Amino acid sequence: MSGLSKIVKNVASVFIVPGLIFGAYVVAHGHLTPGGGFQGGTIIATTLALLLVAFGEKSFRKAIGKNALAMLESLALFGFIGIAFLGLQSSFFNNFLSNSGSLFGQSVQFGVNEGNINSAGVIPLMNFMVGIEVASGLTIIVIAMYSGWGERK
Amino acid sequence: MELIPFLGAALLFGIGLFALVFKRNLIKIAMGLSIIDSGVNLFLIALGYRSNGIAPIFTTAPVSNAQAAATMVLPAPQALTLTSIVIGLAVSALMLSLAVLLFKHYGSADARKIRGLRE
Amino acid sequence: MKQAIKLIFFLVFSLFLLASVFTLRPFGAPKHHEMDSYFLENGQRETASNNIVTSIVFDYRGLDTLGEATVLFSAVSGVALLFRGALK
Amino acid sequence: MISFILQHAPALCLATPLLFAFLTPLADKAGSRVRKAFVFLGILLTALTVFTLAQNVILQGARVYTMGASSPALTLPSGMTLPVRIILEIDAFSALMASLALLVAFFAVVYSFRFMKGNSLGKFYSLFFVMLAGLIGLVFTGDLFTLFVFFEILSISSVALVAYWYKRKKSVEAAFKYLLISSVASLCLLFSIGLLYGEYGLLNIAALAASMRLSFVTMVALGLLLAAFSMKAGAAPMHYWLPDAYGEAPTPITVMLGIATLSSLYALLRVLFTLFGSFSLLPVAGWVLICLGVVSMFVGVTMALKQDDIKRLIAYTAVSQAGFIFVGVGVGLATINSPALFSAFGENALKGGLFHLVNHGIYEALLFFSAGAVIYATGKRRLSSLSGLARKMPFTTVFFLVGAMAIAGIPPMNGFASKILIYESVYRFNPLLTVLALVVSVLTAVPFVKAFSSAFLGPEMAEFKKTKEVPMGMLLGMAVLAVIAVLFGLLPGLVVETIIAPAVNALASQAAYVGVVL
Repeated sequence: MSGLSKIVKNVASVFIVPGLIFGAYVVAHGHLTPGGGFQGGTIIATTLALLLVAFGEKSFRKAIGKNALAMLESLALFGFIGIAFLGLQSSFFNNFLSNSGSLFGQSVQFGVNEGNINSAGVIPLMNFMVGIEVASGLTIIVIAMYSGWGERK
Repeated sequence: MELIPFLGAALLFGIGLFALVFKRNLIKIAMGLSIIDSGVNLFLIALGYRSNGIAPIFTTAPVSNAQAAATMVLPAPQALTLTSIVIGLAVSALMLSLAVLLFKHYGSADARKIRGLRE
Repeated sequence: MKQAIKLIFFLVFSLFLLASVFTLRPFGAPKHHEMDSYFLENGQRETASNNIVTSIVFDYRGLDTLGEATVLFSAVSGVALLFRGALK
Repeated sequence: MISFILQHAPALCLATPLLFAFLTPLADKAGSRVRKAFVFLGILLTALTVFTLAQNVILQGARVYTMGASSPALTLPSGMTLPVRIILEIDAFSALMASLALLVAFFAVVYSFRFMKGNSLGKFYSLFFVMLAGLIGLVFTGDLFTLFVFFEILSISSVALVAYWYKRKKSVEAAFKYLLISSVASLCLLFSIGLLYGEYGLLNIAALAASMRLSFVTMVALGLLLAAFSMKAGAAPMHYWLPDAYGEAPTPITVMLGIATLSSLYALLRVLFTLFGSFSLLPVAGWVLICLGVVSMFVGVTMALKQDDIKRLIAYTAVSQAGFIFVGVGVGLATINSPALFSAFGENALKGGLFHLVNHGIYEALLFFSAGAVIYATGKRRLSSLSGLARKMPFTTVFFLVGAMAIAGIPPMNGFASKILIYESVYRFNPLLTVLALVVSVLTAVPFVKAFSSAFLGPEMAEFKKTKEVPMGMLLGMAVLAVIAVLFGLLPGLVVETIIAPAVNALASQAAYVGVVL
């Protein structure tokens, strides 16, 4: 399996960068616009699935290691629950960064506004973690269903 | 007229249940489950709708501040639906993997031929 | 015989669902929305997030989201476990 | 430090297993010794936190924990009369269930260190921790939607674990059935959550219970919840997934599945007693439980009689024992609306039901552990191909005998103590039920006499010449559980007073549960 025809490969390589950027955009603006970690992560995973189908399994695995994906998933989840742990000063899952003035800490008044990306406290961080987790997790599922997850013979 | 979304949700649930009860193909059973899932998601999302409402997002929303809270649709069911969609995805991924493995083991996706446990 | 039982079960169950849906409040006019009004009125100020749904998903109901990420994690582990044998 | 842990214990109980679940794949990279130590640390920490919290709750009453609020005790935001955040609520019944789960899970982990072999154990333990977190979350949550999420976590992780031996046809088939049933159950649960949300605009169990009114939609929601949880608790018409999944899962997972089934029963009771506790129709629901229980008792025991596979035999008797719990609890539920009847015998029936639930969790784990030990030592699971193991495996024989006596309700064991409580109180409700229960109890002994005599007694077979007793790690769990089974049987009064009665009070008084939140 060395991938599909040259046309498909070229089209896929045209799509890959905008796809990843769009996914990252959706993840990063989860607290301002419709979207968030799950949606953006799914977009990234879809782009990676396109890559897998177009270029075939071998070249895909050369570019993105299996272990790296699994590690990334675990670490992202660890980051997610770690952020939740950091709120333990008041309670688990407390949004300790919002309205604090530090990172993502600018406060927002009630009402319609233009949107400020430097707001919402831990929400963008959690979105980021969930985005990585969903992207790597769904890619693992796609690879496992496409060609198995075990050692290759 | 007032009821169409709820009715649609119940009908989707019914269609999915029909597939679960009467279909024998593993893939069709998985599809039935996904249809039930969609029905339940539609039901949840429909519960939060307000007539002529807008999405509960304040970024450049087409509404005045005083009107906002009364015009926006209820946000909680949307959050619940997001959760339930991801769970549905996880269930169908696992179920399809099991179906693939069963097909490999038994050489058939027919539930009547898969009876290793019903000697 | 078995088919008949299945059919009766299916019909009764569907009828119950339909009946419950018919007696539910009308579409588009929620009766009780105290909790949701709280989110709409205070969510933006409390969490500083413009998107109220996101503020519910990650702040007010954060545990659900952790659970949802865990469900995805266990499905991924499960699929990887099931396909751990080399397919070819 | 201690007071900090105690203050945040409900969240920590949930977060610790999740944390270890996420990190086990990383620890796995460092080799099997590191993984074992890491997993042991994880289960130890979780167990300590849960036992500390449980002791605290049983002594000092129900606890709440508001996720993400500025203080965990702040259930209502300022100016609101309704909770908006997720609230964990731990009363004596949840504490009891969580301690039971952790007791069994701890020994299941120790057992699995010797029992499980292979090279994908990192994922196995990671899923094990996810399952444990699902169990704890299911019994701790005070929010309906979180209940659904943890219900799904529990079922998805346990499905993946049932199919762990994916090369066996039967394992995959059992996992598929189990996944189908649990997904249908959880979708019914979700639909009824939607109905209740549409009717009351709330998700918190306590707040919903306070505003519950009688209406058709609420009744349908009650029916769906009853169907969903009794499906997952292995009640009779939908029990067929249970022996398959129990029989085909790796033994440590079978034991955990037993606890998972009991926690679905917990969710059912929580919903019936707490969420719908002010309904005048509860006696009807009680009779439904009694009918499910009687059918389960008979179906389970008759199917057990013709089983040849040792684990399936135990699984079918587990179905029939769950029937006893249903009957005891059903009688309690049927009388809860009339205080005179409830204090006369309903409360005792409820005590008997919950006591039997705990005992069932213990002797079922004991029996599955010893069946797993036989399979581990001989590699065979058919009773017809086993013989004369008593001399080769004396400890396992004794532990199996203790478990079998407990499940059949023979005097010095815990099963007898709880069954006698059920018989006495149910007799005053309806004598016929007691007669039926007695018949089933006697019948339960038959498959175990058969299993015991064919596996452990009889002539020694040549092929078992080299069979040895299983290693210490596997015996340890069985020994502790057997001691507990005997102790609970010898001191039933003390046990009922100290741990069962607070749970019964917590379950029967809806107002107390609601009062902690609102």
